[in-house]
Amino acid sequence: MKNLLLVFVTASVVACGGSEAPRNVSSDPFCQRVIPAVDAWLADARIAHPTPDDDRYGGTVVVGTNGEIADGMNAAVAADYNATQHHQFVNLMTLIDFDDEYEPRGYLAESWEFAEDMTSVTFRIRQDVFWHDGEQTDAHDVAFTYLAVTNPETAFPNAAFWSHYVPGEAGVEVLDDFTVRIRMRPHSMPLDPFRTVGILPEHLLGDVPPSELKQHPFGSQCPVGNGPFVFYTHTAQDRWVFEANPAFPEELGGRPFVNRYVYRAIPEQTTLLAELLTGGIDVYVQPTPEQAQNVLDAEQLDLRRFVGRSYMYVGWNARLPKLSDPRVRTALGMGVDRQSLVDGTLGGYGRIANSGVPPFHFAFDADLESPVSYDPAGARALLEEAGWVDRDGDGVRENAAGEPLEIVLKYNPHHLRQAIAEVMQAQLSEVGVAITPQSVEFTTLIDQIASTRRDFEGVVMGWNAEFRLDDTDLFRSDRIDQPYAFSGTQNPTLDRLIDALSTAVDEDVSRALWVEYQRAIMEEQPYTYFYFRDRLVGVNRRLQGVEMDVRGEWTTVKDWYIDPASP
Amino acid sequence: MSKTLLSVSDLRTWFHTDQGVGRAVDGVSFEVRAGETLGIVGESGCGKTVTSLSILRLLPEPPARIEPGSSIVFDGEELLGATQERMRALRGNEISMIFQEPMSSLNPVYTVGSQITEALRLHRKMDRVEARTEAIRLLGEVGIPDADRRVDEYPHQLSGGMRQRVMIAIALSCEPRLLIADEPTTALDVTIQAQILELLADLRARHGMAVLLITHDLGVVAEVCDRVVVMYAGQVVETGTVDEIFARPVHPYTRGLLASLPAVERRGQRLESIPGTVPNSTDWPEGCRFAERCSEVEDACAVQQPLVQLGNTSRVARCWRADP
Amino acid sequence: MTSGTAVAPNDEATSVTEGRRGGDLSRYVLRRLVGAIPLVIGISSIVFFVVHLAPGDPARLLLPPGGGDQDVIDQIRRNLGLDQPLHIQYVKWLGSFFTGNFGYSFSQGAPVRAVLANTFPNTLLLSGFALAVAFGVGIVVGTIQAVRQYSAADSILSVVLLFFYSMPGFWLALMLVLMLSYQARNIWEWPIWFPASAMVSSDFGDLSSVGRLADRLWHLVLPATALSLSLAAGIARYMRGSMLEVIRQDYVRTARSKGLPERLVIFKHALRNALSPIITMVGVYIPMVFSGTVIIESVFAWPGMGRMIFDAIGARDYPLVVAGTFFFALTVVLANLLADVLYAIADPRIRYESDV
Amino acid sequence: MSDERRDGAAWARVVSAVLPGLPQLLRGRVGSGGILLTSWLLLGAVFVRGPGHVLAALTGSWDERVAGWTVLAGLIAVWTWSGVDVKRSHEASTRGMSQWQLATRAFSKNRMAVVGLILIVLLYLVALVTPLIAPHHPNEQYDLASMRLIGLSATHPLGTDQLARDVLSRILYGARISLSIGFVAVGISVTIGTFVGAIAGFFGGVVDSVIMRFVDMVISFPRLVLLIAIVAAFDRSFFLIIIVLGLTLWPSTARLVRAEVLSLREREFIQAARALGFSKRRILVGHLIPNAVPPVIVAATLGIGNTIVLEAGLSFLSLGVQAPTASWGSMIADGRAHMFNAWWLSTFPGLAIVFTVLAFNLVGDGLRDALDPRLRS
Repeated sequence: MKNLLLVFVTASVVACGGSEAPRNVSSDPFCQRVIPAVDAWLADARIAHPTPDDDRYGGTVVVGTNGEIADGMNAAVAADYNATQHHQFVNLMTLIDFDDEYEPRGYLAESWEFAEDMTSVTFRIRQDVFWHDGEQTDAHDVAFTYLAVTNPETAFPNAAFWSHYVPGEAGVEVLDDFTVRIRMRPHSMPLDPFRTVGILPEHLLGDVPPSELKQHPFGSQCPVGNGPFVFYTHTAQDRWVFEANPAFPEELGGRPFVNRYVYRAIPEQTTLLAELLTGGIDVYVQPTPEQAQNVLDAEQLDLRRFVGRSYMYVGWNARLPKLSDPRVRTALGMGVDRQSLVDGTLGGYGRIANSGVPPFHFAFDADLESPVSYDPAGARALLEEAGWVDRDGDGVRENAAGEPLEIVLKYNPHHLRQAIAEVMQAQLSEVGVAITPQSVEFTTLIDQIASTRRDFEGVVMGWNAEFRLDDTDLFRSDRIDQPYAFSGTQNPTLDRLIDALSTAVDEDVSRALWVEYQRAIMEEQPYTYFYFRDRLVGVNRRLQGVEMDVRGEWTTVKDWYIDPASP
Repeated sequence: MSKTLLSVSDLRTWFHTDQGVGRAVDGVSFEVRAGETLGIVGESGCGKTVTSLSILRLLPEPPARIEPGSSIVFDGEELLGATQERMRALRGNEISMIFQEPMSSLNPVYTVGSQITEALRLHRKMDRVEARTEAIRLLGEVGIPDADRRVDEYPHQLSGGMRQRVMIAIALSCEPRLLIADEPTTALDVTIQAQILELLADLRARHGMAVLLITHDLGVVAEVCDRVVVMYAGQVVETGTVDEIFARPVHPYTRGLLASLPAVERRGQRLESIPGTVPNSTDWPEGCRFAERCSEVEDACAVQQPLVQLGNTSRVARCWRADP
Repeated sequence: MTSGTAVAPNDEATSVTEGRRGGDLSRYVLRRLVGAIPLVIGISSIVFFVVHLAPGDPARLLLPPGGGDQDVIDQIRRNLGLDQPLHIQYVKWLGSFFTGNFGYSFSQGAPVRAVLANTFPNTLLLSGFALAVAFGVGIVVGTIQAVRQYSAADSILSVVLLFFYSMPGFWLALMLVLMLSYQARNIWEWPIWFPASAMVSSDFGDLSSVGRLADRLWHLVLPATALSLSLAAGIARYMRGSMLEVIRQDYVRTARSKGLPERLVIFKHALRNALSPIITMVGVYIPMVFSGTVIIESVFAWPGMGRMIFDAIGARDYPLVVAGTFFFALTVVLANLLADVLYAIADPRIRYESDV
Repeated sequence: MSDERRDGAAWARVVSAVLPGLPQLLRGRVGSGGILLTSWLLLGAVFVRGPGHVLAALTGSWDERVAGWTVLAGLIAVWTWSGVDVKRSHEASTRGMSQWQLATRAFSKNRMAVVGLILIVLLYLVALVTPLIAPHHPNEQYDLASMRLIGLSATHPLGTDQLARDVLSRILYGARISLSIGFVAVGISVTIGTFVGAIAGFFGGVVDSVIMRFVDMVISFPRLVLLIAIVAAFDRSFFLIIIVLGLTLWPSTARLVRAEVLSLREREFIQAARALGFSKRRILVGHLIPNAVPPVIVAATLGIGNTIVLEAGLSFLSLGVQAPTASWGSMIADGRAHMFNAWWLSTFPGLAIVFTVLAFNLVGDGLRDALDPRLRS
């Protein structure tokens, strides 16, 4: 029996070991057609564009994170952070990108031009970009992508992106093979979607009905991009492997330095750190604040830190009578020492948030006085004022009707969210509020808070802020029944400001409105904002040319190279 | 008189457990002569099986221990000092053994043939083919029909009697000089019992080996043995030829055993039985060990009795009333 | 005593020929397989409904935080066929099942069949290896313990194996990473250390075929150790018990009385008998190993099915969950069948009368 | 009775009055002596350290009452038991031993098992008196900025955790959670398993096949799917975890009991009961189930250990007990992020699990050897 098993195991090890490089080639007819084409083109391109004689070229770089790239390279259906980063900087190309001052500059688009009245923008497409199967990238691809993402049947996840653009055929016009015009209503930061959404190949996806795009093998089985890296293979929950694109335009930096770029999904953070420390991976995206110290302590490693886009908050269900009073919500915020959480659980790698406007945003106002600085006495006073007094001496306040101020605080299992819930419970008990933390599995939690049942009192959540901020879905009164209007507050001032902000084209006008908006939010306190967490990245020093900032970890991936002096 | 093949003297096999020392065999002496059949009789718990296992040193040590001073001499060789290797060379070769339970004495996962050839290949260095031929021959010799088919069968495919025949075939395979048969027929039907006994007697005659037959059944003894050793509570209480023992039992225990034997001439009478049970081996009574159950007990029985030779015969008995 | 060697009466007819056993075997296997169909379909169906009835909407998860409104969610539901009533979805699922299609995994963005084809072999490799190691270690240790019952070796082996058995699997796994990967390489600078994750190195493609085999085995060491250490204690315990029972059997004494060396007595006569009940434990251990893979595959980033199903449940990726559990259940059933067949081969007394 | 023996008895009684268990220990009875002596020392230390505390606890919160009464009742029980035991053991003579006495004797021969048993008794005592011995409140958060992840120190003997709570106190309180989860969940599953198995084995036929097919299905069923679905569908609570664990462990007990009942059914005493015309229920409940108890006890003892480990696994998958309540499993799971820089977070609760489960397994193995005549040497 033992022998039998051993034979089986050895046989399977050998069988797997005997193949070429570990490469999953999907049996889907689409992939069967596309992958040989890519291979052939890549072989030709390598001959046509020999690697420059420079010892910075070559080698493999491995990036480890704790998540998969959900939905892969299909920019029409995938919108999570890691996926978007790979669309922007690895496999696909966006029309524009940001320079290191966060100003737009051309990428796939050579240049662009706004109409006088800001109702359209016209892009000139580069003529030296090719899909990895040899087809040239042109204006038709841009138009196709625009049609796909604005078609409701596609169900492009970030629908708010396009709320100011004219959807469908009426919104896009191909002027010539390399010129395309897109129509819109005047609004702030109109280029922003074109920085994020990668352009897709029309010649491969043009025939796919929009509602079937999501299920198309293009996304995670055999994507064909036009960016600096060519897709090689993807093993679900394990790794994506990309190879350098030798034909990437010289003007944009040419061929990436590394031969091969590997993205690895490693769910356990301790394992990630061990891999970084033992050289199994070169880059560890988002070590925990405590692990940052290990990275700093290791001489072969370097810790990168930049302002993060995501903020953590506790959303209060203001539909409930006991949480409908802004004074109560304010007092809940005042009763918690948020700075101690930043110093403690974030190890100082973060900063207190007072609204959803991130520190890198042009309208961020660091001097704004928040009414919710830590002040237990003030919190007690505010609660008394709102009619919550401990009437029976059990340490928990009651209202006039004798209902105690008990709040169930839900969170999904994650150490930082759990910490917020536990700290709130401990600290708010000091001001007479009984918080009961309750861990709920993420999918169930989303269902409870985002469905119209709104089955929660308080919830610990995080949002990812984009460069172009738009809180319409969160706070605008008419969106109160939409999924993400968790707190359900209705505030005319906020409504007015949200409307004005989304259409304010001028930055100075916009900045003033944002300041006003941040004040209004602080007053309304639909959320108790906690903090913006810094993004931390552990990088092996053998890897050079790594620049990371709020644009993302992968911003300069094509410029990374392995130090020729390293062993 | 033929020469002595096996001589056991003052054999003491004790079990050292937490509950105390069990003196299962406590000073047993007897001898087996070449070619004869010696019976050892006694109730269960009297130490006869332990005696037989002690000869081949098959008892697990610990807890069992053969105490210093004991001696087992086989064909002039002291077995108690022999190495394990030497013992293995003897087992199954010079001395072989068959056991009480034919149902469980054969390994259920190997064919009958392979269990026979094992000893042949080990001791007689036969090759596979020779051993198989010999195994088939042996099966025929012990009276198994269709031997060339049966040789490939598993023990569970055979009946109890057949299995005991296979055990005998295994025991015979290397032409041993001494065969120890520990209650070989107890677990079998009466009709089969007789066949097996007949077979044993016949084989002994043909191969000229000595047989040490362990049994609780005096009837069996009467049928096949030349001489008898009667054991009680770890000790020998009486020895003699079959005729002597049956004609003139000396020890009250032997008499008790005989009285419990059904006999044609006593038809209609109640069978007698010896009252009580064998005492616990950790706690032998002081004095005569049979005293508690003896119908003829007297004060003198409180003192330990030595074995006494009866007249100038080879008979011995352990009772003070045995008149020399 | 005249003709004692006369042929014994054939007092019991118990012989069953080999030919009939062979025929029995295939019929038995067939009957078991047919019997397993409702079991496996039943399990999958229950899983189908359980997962569907659990709260949560997969469509919502496909939206990024901050964006999206109800229309988009509804559209995603339509695109994925989640808007249909449950019984229709069930019938569709059954249909796709019988065509071997298994549907589309929306959390992995690939057909379920492709996802399973990529992950299931990895899980089989890991669990097969771990089982082999666990049974190897367990059988050897259990035998030693039984032969030396109540000795110091018996106690020490018990405590050592139980120590690992008592460690929560993920903690043991992380400790292995910490000790045999990080500490061994960076702190103690041992010549041998093991990678903390993955199935192959990133330069796997450049290795020779011997190098590739070595690389795979090198990556197998930690996860297989973590998985098997916790199983070995149980197997050793059963093996010890089974062996203790067997070495008290008469046929072991018979073997000794033949003059066989102790080595043969234990490893030929006793071991084979003691092994039979251990073989049937394969059936018990395979579900345990599969449960273990959920945790072990997460810690070691092993791209297998245990971790995949766990994530799929979180994502309410119904087709993947159901198909995944179907294959797990099927493997368990087949393993049980295999165990029974092996048992029957190991022990000639077993005939295929009832499904034991 | 000889003088020497009488002197011995008097001496033993004096010693027993001061240090119950010591006389037994000196006479080589490691099991009862060890349990009595260590319990006496533990509870005595708790009492001596703060008699006022103990007495105050008697009227305190529910938790404290349990702790206080455990100390007092425990001390009295240990003292009396030891006294009575010493007296009786000097009077008693060897009589015939029942099956249970034989088993007890076989068990106490197994030193490892006895050590395991002492450990388990101590663990349960510690869990009961935790409010009197924990140096801090388990959920008390000290200053987050300066007091978190502090290593071993005098005020925090096992350090502090990521929210500046005392690890030792959390381990002590966690013992209550982990031990009760193990105990109650196994209790549930053993009860269900015993009845299902007994019914299947006793009635046989269609009943048996239907039940056993169902058991087969539950065993082949991916337990995790069920766990996650249940945990997702209901609000997380201590009782939910217990029920979930209890409901998933019963099938193996059912198989065990069925096999046992099947073999018992054919035994003489059951046949006799049948012949006497006892009702089926009476045979099942009065004769079959009690005789199937020994293997079930072994399985239950081993099961408690398994359940504690399983709970830890659930915690790793974020399906464990609700924070801030500490269980050993959740402490390791929460502490694993700090393995590289605060080793004490996961190591100490981990060792607590290892030693507890080890103890249960040693006792289980000891019981198995003691209760199964086939394994006794």
